[in-house]
Amino acid sequence: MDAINLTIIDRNFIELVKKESGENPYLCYQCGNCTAGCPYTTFFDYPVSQIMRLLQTGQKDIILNSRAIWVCATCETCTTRCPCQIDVAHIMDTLRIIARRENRVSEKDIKLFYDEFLSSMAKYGRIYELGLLLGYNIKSGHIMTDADLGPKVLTKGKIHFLPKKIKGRDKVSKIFERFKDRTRRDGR
Amino acid sequence: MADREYAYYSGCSLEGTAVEYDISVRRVMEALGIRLSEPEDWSCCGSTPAHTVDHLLAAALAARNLTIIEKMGFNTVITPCPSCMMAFKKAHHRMKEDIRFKDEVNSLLDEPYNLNVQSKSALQIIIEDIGLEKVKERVTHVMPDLKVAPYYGCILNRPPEIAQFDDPENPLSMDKIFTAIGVEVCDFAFKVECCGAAYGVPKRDMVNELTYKILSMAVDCGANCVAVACPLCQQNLDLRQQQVNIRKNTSFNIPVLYFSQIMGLAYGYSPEEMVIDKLVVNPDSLISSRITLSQWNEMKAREAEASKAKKKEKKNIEKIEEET
Amino acid sequence: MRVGVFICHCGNNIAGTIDVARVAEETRKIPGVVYATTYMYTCSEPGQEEIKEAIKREGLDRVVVAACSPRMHEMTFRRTVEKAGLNRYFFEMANIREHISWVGEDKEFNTRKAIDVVRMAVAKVMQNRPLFSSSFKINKRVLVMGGGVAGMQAALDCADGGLEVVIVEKSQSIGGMMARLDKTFPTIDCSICILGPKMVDVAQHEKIKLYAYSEIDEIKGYVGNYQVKIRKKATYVDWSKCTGCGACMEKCPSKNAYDYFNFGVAPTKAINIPFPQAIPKKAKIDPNYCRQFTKGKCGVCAKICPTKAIDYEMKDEIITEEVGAIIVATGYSLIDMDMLPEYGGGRYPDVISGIQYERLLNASGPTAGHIERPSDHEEPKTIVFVSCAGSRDKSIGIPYCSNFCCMYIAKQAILTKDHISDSQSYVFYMDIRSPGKGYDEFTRRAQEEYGVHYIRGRVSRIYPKGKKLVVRGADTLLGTQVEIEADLVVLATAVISNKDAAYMAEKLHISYDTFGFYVESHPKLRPVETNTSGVFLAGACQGPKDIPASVGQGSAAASKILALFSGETLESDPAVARVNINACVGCLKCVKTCPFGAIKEKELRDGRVVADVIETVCAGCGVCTSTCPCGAIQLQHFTDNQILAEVNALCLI
Amino acid sequence: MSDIAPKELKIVGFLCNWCSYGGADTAGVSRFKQPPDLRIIRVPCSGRIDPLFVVKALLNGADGVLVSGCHPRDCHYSDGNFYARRRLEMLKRLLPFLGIDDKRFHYTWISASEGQRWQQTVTAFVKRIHELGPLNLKEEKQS
Amino acid sequence: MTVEKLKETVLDTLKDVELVMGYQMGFDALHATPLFIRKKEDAERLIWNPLCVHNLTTYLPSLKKSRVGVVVKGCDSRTIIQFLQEGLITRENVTIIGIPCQGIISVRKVLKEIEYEPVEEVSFNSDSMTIKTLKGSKTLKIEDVWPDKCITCKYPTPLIYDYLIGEPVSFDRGVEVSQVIKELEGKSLNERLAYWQKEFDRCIRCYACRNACPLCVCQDSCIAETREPHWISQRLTLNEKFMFHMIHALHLAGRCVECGECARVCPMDIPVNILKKKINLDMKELFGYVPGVNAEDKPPMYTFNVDEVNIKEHGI
Repeated sequence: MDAINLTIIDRNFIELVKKESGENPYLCYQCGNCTAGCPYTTFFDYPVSQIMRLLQTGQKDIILNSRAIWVCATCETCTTRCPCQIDVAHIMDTLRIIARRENRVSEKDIKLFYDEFLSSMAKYGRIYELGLLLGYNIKSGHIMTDADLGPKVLTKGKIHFLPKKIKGRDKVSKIFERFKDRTRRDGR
Repeated sequence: MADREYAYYSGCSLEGTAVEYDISVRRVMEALGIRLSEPEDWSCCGSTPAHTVDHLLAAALAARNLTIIEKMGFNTVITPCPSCMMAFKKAHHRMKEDIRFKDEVNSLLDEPYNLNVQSKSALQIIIEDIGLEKVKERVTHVMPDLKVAPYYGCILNRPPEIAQFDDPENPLSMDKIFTAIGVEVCDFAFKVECCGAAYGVPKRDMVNELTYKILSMAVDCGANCVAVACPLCQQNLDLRQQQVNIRKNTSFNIPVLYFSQIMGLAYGYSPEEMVIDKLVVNPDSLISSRITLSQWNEMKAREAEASKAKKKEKKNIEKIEEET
Repeated sequence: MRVGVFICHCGNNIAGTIDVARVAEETRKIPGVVYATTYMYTCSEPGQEEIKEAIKREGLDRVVVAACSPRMHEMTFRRTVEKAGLNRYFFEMANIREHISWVGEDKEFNTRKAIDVVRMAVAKVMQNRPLFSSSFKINKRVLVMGGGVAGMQAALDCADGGLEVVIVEKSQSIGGMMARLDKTFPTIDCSICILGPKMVDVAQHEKIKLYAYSEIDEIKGYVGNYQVKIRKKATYVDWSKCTGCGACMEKCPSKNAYDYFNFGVAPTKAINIPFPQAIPKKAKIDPNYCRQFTKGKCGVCAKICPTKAIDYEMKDEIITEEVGAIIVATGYSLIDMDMLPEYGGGRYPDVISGIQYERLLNASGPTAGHIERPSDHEEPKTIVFVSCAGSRDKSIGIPYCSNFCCMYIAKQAILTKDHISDSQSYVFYMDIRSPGKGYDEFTRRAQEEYGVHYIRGRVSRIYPKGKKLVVRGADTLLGTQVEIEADLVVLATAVISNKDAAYMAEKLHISYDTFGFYVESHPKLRPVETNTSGVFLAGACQGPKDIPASVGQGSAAASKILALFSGETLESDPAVARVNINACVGCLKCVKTCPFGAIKEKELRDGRVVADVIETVCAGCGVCTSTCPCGAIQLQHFTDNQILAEVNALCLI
Repeated sequence: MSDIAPKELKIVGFLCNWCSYGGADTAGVSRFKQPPDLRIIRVPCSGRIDPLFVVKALLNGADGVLVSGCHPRDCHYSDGNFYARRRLEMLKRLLPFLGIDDKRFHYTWISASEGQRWQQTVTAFVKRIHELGPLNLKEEKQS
Repeated sequence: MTVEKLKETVLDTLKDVELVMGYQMGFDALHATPLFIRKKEDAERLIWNPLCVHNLTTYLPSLKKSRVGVVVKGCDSRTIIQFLQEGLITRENVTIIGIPCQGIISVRKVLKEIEYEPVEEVSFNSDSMTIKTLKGSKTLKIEDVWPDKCITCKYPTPLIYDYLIGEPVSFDRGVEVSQVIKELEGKSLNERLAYWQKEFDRCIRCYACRNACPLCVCQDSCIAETREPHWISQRLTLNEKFMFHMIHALHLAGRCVECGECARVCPMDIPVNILKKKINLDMKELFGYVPGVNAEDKPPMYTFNVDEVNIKEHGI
């Protein structure tokens, strides 16, 4: 890693995270408990405690480009065990939202899966599992994802071939639309 | 005859991959005198994906359902899927803590949510509202071969401030239920370890690594099956068990049942009624030894008799020895 | 009336955010004020000289100092004005530092507030009356609560200084926590070897009276004259007969009693003597386990006892002692391991606390000094120490540092290597806190000479895997998760106040903080005094502290009492309630509400009944004054008129 | 006087010497910033506070009155705050009947170590009084 | 007849005491006035009817050391109990002659009904009274001219007595909170403040309320008039009057037995009793305490519970 220049600390970024998450990253005293308990530490490029430290020093680019914030599954282990009572998982959540807003996505597959999930939701009101999987496979280019599971799932009749469309799906899509309007209005 | 009535939000998974969870929960609740009322035209809770977009959007998607339930006149909704439950609880919690956030969420909705609905897991309802006494009363069958590793998953009881139920590190609600229905529970250390959740699709390898650890621990602690309360956990442990075997060169063959299926079997429902056949790893060998409670009691009585007789005999021998 | 006002700059502390010159200027406009000035450091010697001179030069008869809190310097300035010939109560302080300059950011607002506060003080001082204290005789005996190392030191110092001392110890033997320790850091001195002689001194000192296995039931009175009710709890053994031979303990059939002294590392007998060096070395029955009590039959100890000391019918006994001062040295407790469910203490037998490990190391402990796992009695090879197990953890309400764990962990790790040469110890730590003399060198030795592996990071989970315990933590220096398969895990459990700390504080009328630790009079300058005169603190009841700090406080508290008792009498505080017999209608509502029973009914010569205050008993709370409907009983220095003057000075402008 | 700064309101604080006055000192020593409106009157014990002092202050022009003593069971004089609690609660319930918003009168318990709690209490109370605005019970001086 | 029985009892009592207090006719047919019986013949003037409104126990504390007898209604007997709670009288020194009461009249209400005409004659039937004036006569139901205290009365029969003249009666209209309080509580804060300011502004500081109050023990030492301590000045400003009434009300907190004498004697018709009644409602709610009912009770302001179940901490 290059030397990080700490002469100027990106206060704006820290304040933004503070505001959007409602959490104070300066409560963290770097004990490392979050890293110790996190089931995903091995898959992270930066362990959680380092994300917290990077946040304390306002390292916006490193954080938003990190894979860690996408790999986090919000399992809440860090939040539950943090001795400083920081909702670490919520901070990770917030960082992911900011990264998405700034179009910085280091884990394209995860984001794509989330996007497919939400578009399924916006479209039908509920999740159409088969459609979600197929859509993901096509768009990600990983055509064979979970193809091995196909027979199992299909023979067991666990998955529907057609989406369940709810009556109020326009109401659900309206929530998405209003949200988009609001975002546009706020100039994000 | 229903003692109580609750709203019941099954969620998308329970309509698809976890249909056996849905059916078994409904049947068990019925057996316990609980009537369930499904909100009309419910929509997806938003789950984790919505949380990656915006807190507001996530809360709104969840709150739409809470509004529907609120209008039905219920103040409690049973939410078997922990992901849906947490989406509801978080939306409710944040709206309650921050009135401005509440207003913003409601501005995205057709009809406002007024914070009158508590979402609870089926486990919480069973422990808090029904009580273990009743859980025990209803038992008709015993499964002496079952050794269960109770796996709660990561978000059923966490974070504790929001979950407001059971212990976040060593939850015991499932343990207590199993003990009450006469099923042996193993001391399972990975009760709350994360299974990889929704990453099954985009990050299969990662999930396989995590489930490998959980399955290993289950086998190590002497369990012959895993009990779960979450559709994602079930999928990752059961459906993907073969993937783990291939990746880690293991030969796990450990059935993963919903806790409600185990309860149903103890309540005398047939394996078909509990939709056991939807499970990928077949548990038949474990549940085929199921006997009725009266048979079990007879058996126990006979055993007690035998051991008493043995003791008596031993005493007699001692006596004779002493005399001689 | 000629009031002089002295406004202190306190360097920049006050003048930095208050325009003191303007305060003086505005003050001069207040009727009655004839002189107002500012001074850099009013509490300094020249500052006090300036006040004395101004009193003479300007003919002042009342003085107001606007400076820091009266809790800081009221006494200083009272003495100053007294030296200049004024009654010490013709003085008031306006707190413009703690309540204004340090908490307000806007200089304009602060200045206005300071002017108001000075005006209130002037209004009050103009209502002040001269008060004179009287002297009363004192009882020069000392009560020491707690027979740990701090209490013992305090008792010995008082007794060596010629005072009679009464020690009340809750448990069966004195010695406290230190008696349980194996060795002490950083010298590796044997703990009981250095404590033992002190314990013997306490037992043998002719001026010290020891009540072991006793508690304080009630404390009444005031400095110089306390009446203390002591409950000698039933031990079911007549200690005047018991020789401490231990025969009863040997023969007792009830073998599963909880061993409080050893923190439950192993069970003990229902009748026992906690450790070989116990003082007094007397047996006690635990009725929760004794078969005579639980089953109604046994009597083995009564049969075996050569001196016939066993008495199953024994009852608690209440004894009253009169003392003049009290030293509180009640020590500390440790959290239960089940407060940390992720570590599994209490669930997994091989996860133990630091104090339990201390007993495993100790030759007089249940394993005779052999380190073994509680689960299978095997010798552990891989030992993990977890520091801050509960300490510095806001999530469980313990945000503070427990002070000495870093050091005892280093000591225990070193001793582990001495006991088991092929062992490997690991220490998870967040920071190594070793500021004492020779302390840091000691923790370095653990790493450099004894090969103890220090890992910077917290432990997240401990879970069993076969016979081992997996300790999963982080090495934040590496930025990774780490796992250690341990044979034994030792948690440095957090230090907390005693369960009954708040209850005792209420009896003593002293303050305690959010965590139940007793609050000293001033954190820097009055570390062993409390706000209740006559009550002093020593040791960890005031906050976690190690042995030398506790001993130091014990001696300090003793020296405070020796100074307090240097004369035969003490001066009473004249700020007590006084009855205006002309106004008193004899309704005696004050008698009903006085918390101290300091008011009695008195019949005047004309047959009228009025209230009468016993001055030495009155503590000066003023509950009577706010009870009295006709304002006939007035707490001096806080009379209705004095408080009304302040209210009016603030509001009616 | 400064015209730019908003005018502070008149808030009287009655604090017991042993706990709350010490708590306010602790807040000062710790530099916990507080709004400037409060003026403190030191009394030995909350039990010394006659509810009539509060009434007097309000009638004389105070916009709010804050009373603070030792926590129940922690009174330096053992029982003073128990009496205070009854008297002040009685007053708190009477004020609205007289037409004075009881939000203008707050009584609480703060110990000498609770500097932060003192800061929070003062800040919140002053904010509340500002929300309520001046009380204006004081009469113009009559000749 | 009650009066005859009363006279008999009074004469009997007079053998043991220096003085018995009862009622006699006053300056006109609508007013009764206290009668101090020291001699046998004084007893001839004794009357008993709904005009006997005064609370004669007011005199008892000043006669603490003398042996006296006193005629009491149910409400008056509560004052005696309160005195006993507070140790203001000695029970052995007082002979209590109780009379069950069916309600008294409010002279003020009657005068209003007869439009303040001079009264020539008053006669009573079982539940009504007939008043003859120059303009003719008018019959009123006594219930309709009850003072407030009779409407909320729960204790028509004396709670403590040595002799009881007549049979015990009981009535309870089930009214806990008087109408004035209910109305005031329905108003906004500003309206309430305006109400009290208007009422208190009429006060002329004659102190009749205080002097009539049996529980105002201070009398000459009352802090409304002292300089030591100097709570209020003698100026006739609204706030000084307001403050006086606050002193009066707060000094009676948890002590007022609601005999209504303060309001009855007020020449300006200020409802001074209402504040104390309101405090009593709180005392009942907070401490379950009703003044003047049980001699063993402790007035709530002179005692405490370590844990006050009904006092919740207030947040800001």
